[in-house]
Amino acid sequence: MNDIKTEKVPEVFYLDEEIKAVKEKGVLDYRSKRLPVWCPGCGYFGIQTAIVGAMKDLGVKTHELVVVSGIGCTGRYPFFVRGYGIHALHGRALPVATGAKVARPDLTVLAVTGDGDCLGIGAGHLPHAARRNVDITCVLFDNGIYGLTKGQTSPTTPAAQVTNSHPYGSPDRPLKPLMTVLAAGATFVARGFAGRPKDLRVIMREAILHKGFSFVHVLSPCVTFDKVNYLYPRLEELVMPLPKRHDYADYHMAVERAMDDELFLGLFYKTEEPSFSEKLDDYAGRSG
Amino acid sequence: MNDIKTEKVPEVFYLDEEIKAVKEKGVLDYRSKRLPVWCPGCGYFGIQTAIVGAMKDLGVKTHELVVVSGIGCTGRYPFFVRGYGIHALHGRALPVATGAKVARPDLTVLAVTGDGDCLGIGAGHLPHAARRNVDITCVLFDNGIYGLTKGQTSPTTPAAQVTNSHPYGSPDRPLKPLMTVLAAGATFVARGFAGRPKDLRVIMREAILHKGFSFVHVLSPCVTFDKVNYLYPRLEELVMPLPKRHDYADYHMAVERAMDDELFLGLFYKTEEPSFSEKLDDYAGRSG
Amino acid sequence: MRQVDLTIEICGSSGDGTLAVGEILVNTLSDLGYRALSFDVYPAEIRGFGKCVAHCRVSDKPVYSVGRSVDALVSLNDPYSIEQLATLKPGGVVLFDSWPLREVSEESCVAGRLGPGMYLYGVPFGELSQRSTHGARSRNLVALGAIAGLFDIDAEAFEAGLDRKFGGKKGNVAQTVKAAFRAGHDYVKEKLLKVDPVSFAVKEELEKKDFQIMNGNQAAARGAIEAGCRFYAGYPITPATKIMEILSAKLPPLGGRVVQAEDEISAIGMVTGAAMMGTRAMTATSGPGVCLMTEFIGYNVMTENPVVIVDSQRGGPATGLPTKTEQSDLLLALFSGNGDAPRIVVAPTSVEECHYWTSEAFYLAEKYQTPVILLMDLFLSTCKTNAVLSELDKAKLSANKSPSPGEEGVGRFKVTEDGVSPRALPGTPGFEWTVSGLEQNELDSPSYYANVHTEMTEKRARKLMTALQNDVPRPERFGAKGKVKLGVMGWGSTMGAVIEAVERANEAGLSAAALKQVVLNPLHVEDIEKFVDDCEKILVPELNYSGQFARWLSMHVNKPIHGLNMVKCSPLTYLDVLEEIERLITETS
Amino acid sequence: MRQVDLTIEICGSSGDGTLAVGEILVNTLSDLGYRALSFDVYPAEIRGFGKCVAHCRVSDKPVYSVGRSVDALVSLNDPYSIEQLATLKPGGVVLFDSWPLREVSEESCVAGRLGPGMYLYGVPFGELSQRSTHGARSRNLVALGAIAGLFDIDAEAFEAGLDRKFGGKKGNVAQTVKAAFRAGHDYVKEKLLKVDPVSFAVKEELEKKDFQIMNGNQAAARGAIEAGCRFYAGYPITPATKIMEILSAKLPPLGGRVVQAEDEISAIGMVTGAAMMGTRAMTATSGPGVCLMTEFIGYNVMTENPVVIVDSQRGGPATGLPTKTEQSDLLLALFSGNGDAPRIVVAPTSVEECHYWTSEAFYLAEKYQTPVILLMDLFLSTCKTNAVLSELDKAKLSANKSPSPGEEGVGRFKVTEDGVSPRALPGTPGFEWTVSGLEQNELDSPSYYANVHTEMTEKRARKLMTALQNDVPRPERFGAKGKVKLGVMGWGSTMGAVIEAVERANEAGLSAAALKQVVLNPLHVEDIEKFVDDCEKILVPELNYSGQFARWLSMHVNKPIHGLNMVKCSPLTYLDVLEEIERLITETS
Ligand SMILES: Cc1ncc(C[n+]2csc(CCOP(=O)(O)OP(=O)(O)O)c2C)c(N)n1
Ligand SMILES: Cc1ncc(C[n+]2csc(CCOP(=O)(O)OP(=O)(O)O)c2C)c(N)n1
Ligand code: SF4
Ligand code: SF4
Ligand SMILES: [Mg+2]
Ligand SMILES: [Mg+2]
Repeated sequence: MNDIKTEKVPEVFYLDEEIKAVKEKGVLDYRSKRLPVWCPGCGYFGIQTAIVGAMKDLGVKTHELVVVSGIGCTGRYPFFVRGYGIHALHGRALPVATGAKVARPDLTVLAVTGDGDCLGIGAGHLPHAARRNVDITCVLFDNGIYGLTKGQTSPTTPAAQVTNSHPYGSPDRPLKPLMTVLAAGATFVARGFAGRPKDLRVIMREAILHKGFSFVHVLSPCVTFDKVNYLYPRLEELVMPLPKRHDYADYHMAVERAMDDELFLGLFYKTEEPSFSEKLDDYAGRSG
Repeated sequence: MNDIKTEKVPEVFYLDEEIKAVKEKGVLDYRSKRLPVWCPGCGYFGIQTAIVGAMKDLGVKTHELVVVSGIGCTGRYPFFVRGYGIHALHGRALPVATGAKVARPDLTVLAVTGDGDCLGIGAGHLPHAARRNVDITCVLFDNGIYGLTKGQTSPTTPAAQVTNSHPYGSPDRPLKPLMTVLAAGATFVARGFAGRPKDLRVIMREAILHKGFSFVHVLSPCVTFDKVNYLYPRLEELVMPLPKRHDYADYHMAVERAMDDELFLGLFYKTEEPSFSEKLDDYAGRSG
Repeated sequence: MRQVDLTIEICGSSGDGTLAVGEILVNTLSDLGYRALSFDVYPAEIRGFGKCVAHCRVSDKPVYSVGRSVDALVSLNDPYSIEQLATLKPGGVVLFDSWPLREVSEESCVAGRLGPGMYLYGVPFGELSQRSTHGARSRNLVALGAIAGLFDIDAEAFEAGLDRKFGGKKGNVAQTVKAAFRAGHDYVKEKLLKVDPVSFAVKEELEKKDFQIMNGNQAAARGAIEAGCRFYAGYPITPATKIMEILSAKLPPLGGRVVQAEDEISAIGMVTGAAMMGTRAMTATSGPGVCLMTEFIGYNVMTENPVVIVDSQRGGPATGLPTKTEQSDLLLALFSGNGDAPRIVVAPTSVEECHYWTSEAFYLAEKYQTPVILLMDLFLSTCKTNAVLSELDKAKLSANKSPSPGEEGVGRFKVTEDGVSPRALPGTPGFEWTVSGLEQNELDSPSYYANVHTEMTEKRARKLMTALQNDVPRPERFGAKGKVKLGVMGWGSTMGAVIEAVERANEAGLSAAALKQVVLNPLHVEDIEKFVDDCEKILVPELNYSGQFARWLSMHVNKPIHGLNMVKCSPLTYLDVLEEIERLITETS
Repeated sequence: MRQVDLTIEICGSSGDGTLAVGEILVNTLSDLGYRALSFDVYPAEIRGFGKCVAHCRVSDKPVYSVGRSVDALVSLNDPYSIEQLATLKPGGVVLFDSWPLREVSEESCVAGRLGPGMYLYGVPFGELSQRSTHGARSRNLVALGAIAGLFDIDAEAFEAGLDRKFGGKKGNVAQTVKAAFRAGHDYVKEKLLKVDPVSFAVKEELEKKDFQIMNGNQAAARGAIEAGCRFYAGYPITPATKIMEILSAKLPPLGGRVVQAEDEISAIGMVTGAAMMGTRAMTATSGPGVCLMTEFIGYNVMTENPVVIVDSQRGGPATGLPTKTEQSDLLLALFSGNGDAPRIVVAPTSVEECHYWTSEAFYLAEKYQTPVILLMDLFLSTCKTNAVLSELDKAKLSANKSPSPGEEGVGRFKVTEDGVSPRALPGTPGFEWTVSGLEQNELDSPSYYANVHTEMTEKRARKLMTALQNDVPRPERFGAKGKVKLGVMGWGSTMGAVIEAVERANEAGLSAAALKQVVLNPLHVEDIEKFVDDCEKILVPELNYSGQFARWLSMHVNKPIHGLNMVKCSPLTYLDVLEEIERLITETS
């Protein structure tokens, strides 16, 4: 039974031609040597592509990048990124990212988190990160399910859906993440779809550039544990861009659209307010 | 130094004439023998009067009443009520109340909680209690300050206010509790003012009657640690009843008014949905 | 002495149906009256790619631990199986696919890696699957047939089992699987010359009992249900999630309720509220979840509230090794929470005991108004065995000390001789109480007085002593009687390996004994002292680094303790312990 | 031997200015070169109503514990003071208000309750206040004057102190307070005939040092600032809140940042993130908060991240007794967190040590990449003393083991001989790492292999052994040398009482010694064993019920330990310990 005493598995490298081609474009600079362990077809690959693309667009330096995550399939993300990575505890990406950013305002800090991670166990931190306006980008990988633990109800699983933890269907009305952060006062609120990595790349770019708390809700299929809800074809039908007339400076309009059962994509809301670090600097100045 | 080895302090009874008079009206049946330890003038006395009044109006039996609280000046509330009282942990009134209600749907369960308790350390539980639509009444005693620990910033303290924990002023934008619960899908949402116990009594009555999660936000002065914000006279000026035309069945309208900086009082929102216990019963039936 | 004691491993890649073979093997052997234990190793990472091993140990007597060395290795994937060769016994058997579907390079073929004295049989699993079922997906069933044929297991019993399992499926699935099975079986019987000694044949008839094939999670869930648990709140976490999933299906029809909470704090909070109402209530989690529950554990000590908490341990610290077994939460279970917060801690040592002790936990919790922590671990949670469950005592279904009529106004924390206060349940008129995490006097008021705090602290400790006297079984001694050279004290899932090691040591003429207790707090200190006095040396083997049980024992015992501490990501085997026993006894003499 | 060792208590109701008298008394005595310690008892409930006691112990030598019996009791409120009489020494002095503002019924007048041999002086505090200040609010200052006059303390020193304190206020406040003071002083000098022996007069000149009057919270905050702590996140909780409040004011001007988090989990999470960036970071809380932090404590062990956590203990379990001191979180500090999670635990024994060891904690945390838990308690946090602070070693301000250039790609968890891995800070090109709560190999990848888990578990333990050798002071022995009848081992805030008790026992001819260590993990086990060998019996006094330090020691020591365990809601006194020393030694002989 002492079968597996010794690790000898070599580090895995991307080697095939296609990937070499990508490398030429520079985005592979933002990937670590580890091959993502996600299931083939998982939406997270699309999100990964988008984020990495945005990094490249912005020319973020890998040593000035801090990626913090919680626990879940989402949580593995920092292992696949080149940069300083913090795979924190379940639900705690935001506090750790906040501490990192306040300590080192010069670094780019990303918090990636799952629907269970962010809205379940981590639900207490989200409104506070938002209202502080900490200058981090929080990316919610929302697959409407607990992936890593193999298919239980998450806070965004639709009511009545049957999951491993609710064999008779979930009794709970799902949360609307955009409403949650808008209610708490987030200054940048957007939604993307893992199946449209190019659009998402643009959103991510804006989100990272935004000075303050930016929140990007990304719809993403879990191809392994969700066979009814966030399927690619179903999502393709459900999502739609925010109407042309949508004014992201209008808070009320943003709230209206976030309330909506339609899954709009795009920038819901954006406003400029001093970031947490700016406010703390300001106080430090006053105190000095 | 072993000065206080033995407790001999007798239990305190309400004895004076005025209170005898109240007793005749029956509401004192809902008070325990313990004299509240709140500071003279604390808004919580007004809330206490309103709750006790509502209990009387509804004829709740004291042995069928379960009052759960967290920690704080608010948290002491169960000690002053006649009924089964649970002074839980800081931030945890809602989970404990949920467990109690699911286990004993026949009892009336009240969760009383402070602004720090409910929106700070307990912030993760609030949206979930709301979206489950657990049939409990959650009363938020909001004094905009941490009372019991002697005057630190709370999640509802206005930005820039100087407190013991923020000598240079709080950097954080306050939360709007009504937005929080509306965003999460609460089915009964109202606001009262400790200075108007009669109106609050009416709200409390409705809230307790409501089948599902009812949330009552009560503005209440901390006369000891807040000398600038929630003062009686200031609140008297700031509060105003919801406009006549307000339609509590209209979710959008409720959200609009909750967003508002005006401190409207009254019933913001109410809708009928199956309560958590009803949903669980339903599933049990289906499963049987 | 056992008539049979064999360990078979089936090793393959995720798509190979490896674990299914193990399952059918155990089921069939169970039907035949064997006692079996199987433990699966599957890939630790998310996607199901990687090595799977079904490890099955089979005997005519009960089996409580995995086999240390393997008698027969069945390879569905040669590169992975080569890694497994390390634990194959000298003289062990390898059965491999001589017609694999994908080409296997010479150096990664298991056949080329055998040690001297090992027996090798090639069976064309792939080919036989193709021929018998017109497809390659039944290689695993061909292998199963080969196992039956080679090791003398009744083929009809397998076929009956396959009928039971696949009979209900549409199409002629059952026919197909049986054809594959038969192909493997017959090939072996007809084509191979058996030269190895591995055989399941028995001389004495095996006693067929009412076996229930289950793992520890299933056993615990069943114990809870039978003990009248009617409220469960939990949050998913490996390896405890299954308990919630089972109860979500089974409790509602019984009038019970299951709530998936938003986190572990909420889960234990809900359980706390439900238990305060008088409903038997439980949560199950693993180490990281227990960390989040510790404030509430202390709260339930303070409010004297009966909650049951299962901690299925996994490798730590922190998120640690979620898919590897370990016994490193003992000190957490004993000491978590601020202040002096005594609680009952129970560590079942087998699947059967997961059933019995989960049920007993509810009784103890209710009777003594205290949290009870059940320490399981990944191994116990997930290992399957054909268990013989004990009958539960119906009298224990209701154990609350209700106050007598006339006692109205008694308060919740009356100081009593046995430490247990009368406890009215909400809904009872005249007994309204208020409980709090603050220290309270007998009239429920918060109190900051030395006499009250002392009295109540004593009371909370005293009732556990009452429990010890009335309801905690005395430790059980195994192995040699009287004075011995070495005493071995184990706990939890590794106890089985300890007892077996001691028995084998005795057979080998070594003077050793073992002491077992399932309740780890409160402890029968006098019995332990007596045992320790009987032993020249003391050994405590456990799957953790810091010697947690040894540390706990050393608080009660004034003799140096030798620890055998392993954090090896796999279960303890009797041989691990036996080697240490030999070493320590040899040193002595 | 001490020239002076007096304990004075001023007792009143909340509005009486009781605690202010204590404060001025200590400040003045400090100016005069006395060493003083004051500990206030105030109402436990919310509203400020109720009994206040300012307890001041004064000597010519350093004082580390409260006085067991009181030499002089000054009553500003007779009913409350009657309760305090219980601890007045036979032959003690009572100074009461013979002209109180509210009528005091005969039976609740302190004068009527005196025991035989006590000295009673009445001074019309109320009247003198009225006369000297045209108001009654200065009764407390009249009492202060009376204290000065009766017990021979230099009145001018008081007046200088009053000038300093009130001189800045508008109006002639300083004049008024001095008038009240003078009135009390002169009344005593002129009207009273002193018959009692209580006096502060000293023969040998007192050495005036650079005293800093502060409590443990202030000292810890100062230690943190001086050690370069530049990030603090916290959540209010008695008795630790003040640390956050002090740092909120003081860190920003130094470029530091303070965040009030939404709860303790977030607080430690933020501290974790900041520390990972290389910023020295801390949080402070009490037991219930530590409970919520335990998952992160384990996480910081696993990620080898330097965080400093102050636990100012209070009565437990659960919410417990928030305003009463206790030492019952030791096992929590040592063992919280799942899995094997070793960390450094430090328990300062005095206000000075709160300063020194908080600063040292940052050094140890950074150098050994580990969480450090500082165990203070309500007593240490809130007792004021005129401390003599030690100079901190500037060299310790930077202790990170940075990787060398050329080591790029080294990973975060390189296995080294001393157990400490090179640690690049974010922002450094070429050293990008990823840390995780999962077990990781040397290349930062998650690993589930026995060799990696074992190696890393050993490494995490090994570096604490390195710390022990290089940076943990050896235990210090007090009292009789060589073999003794009784050895006393204490820890934390009660160590002062232990040492004093041992010294007094020696003076009384009893053979006793004490051993002190401030770092409770890792322990210098050999030194402890040696001490234990020197002692016939071992006594461990502590303010908890279960004997937590005794339990911890018993894991390292094979001798029975006698516990003196009190949960009495107030600090330990040397007399508590001395009595037990006497009992145990008498038993022996
Ligand atoms: C404290 C704690 N509780 C529970 C877990 C188990 N756990 C790991 S991931 C996870 C849920 C992940 O769901 P989500 O955040 O939606 O991420 P996904 O896997 O879907 O990407 C849970 C419950 C844990 N690691 N720690
Ligand atoms: C886990 C934990 N953290 C902190 C505390 C300390 N604490 C007690 S009450 C309180 C805040 C109370 O504020 P709020 O909820 O607004 O109630 P209020 O006193 O204002 O009524 C805090 C921080 C605690 N008891 N437990
Ligand atoms: S389990 Fe679901 S979320 Fe996780 S990697 Fe697989 S597809 Fe993606
Ligand atoms: S401190 Fe404030 S909230 Fe608390 S009882 Fe006093 S007035 Fe009320
Ligand atoms: Mg998810
Ligand atoms: Mg408040």
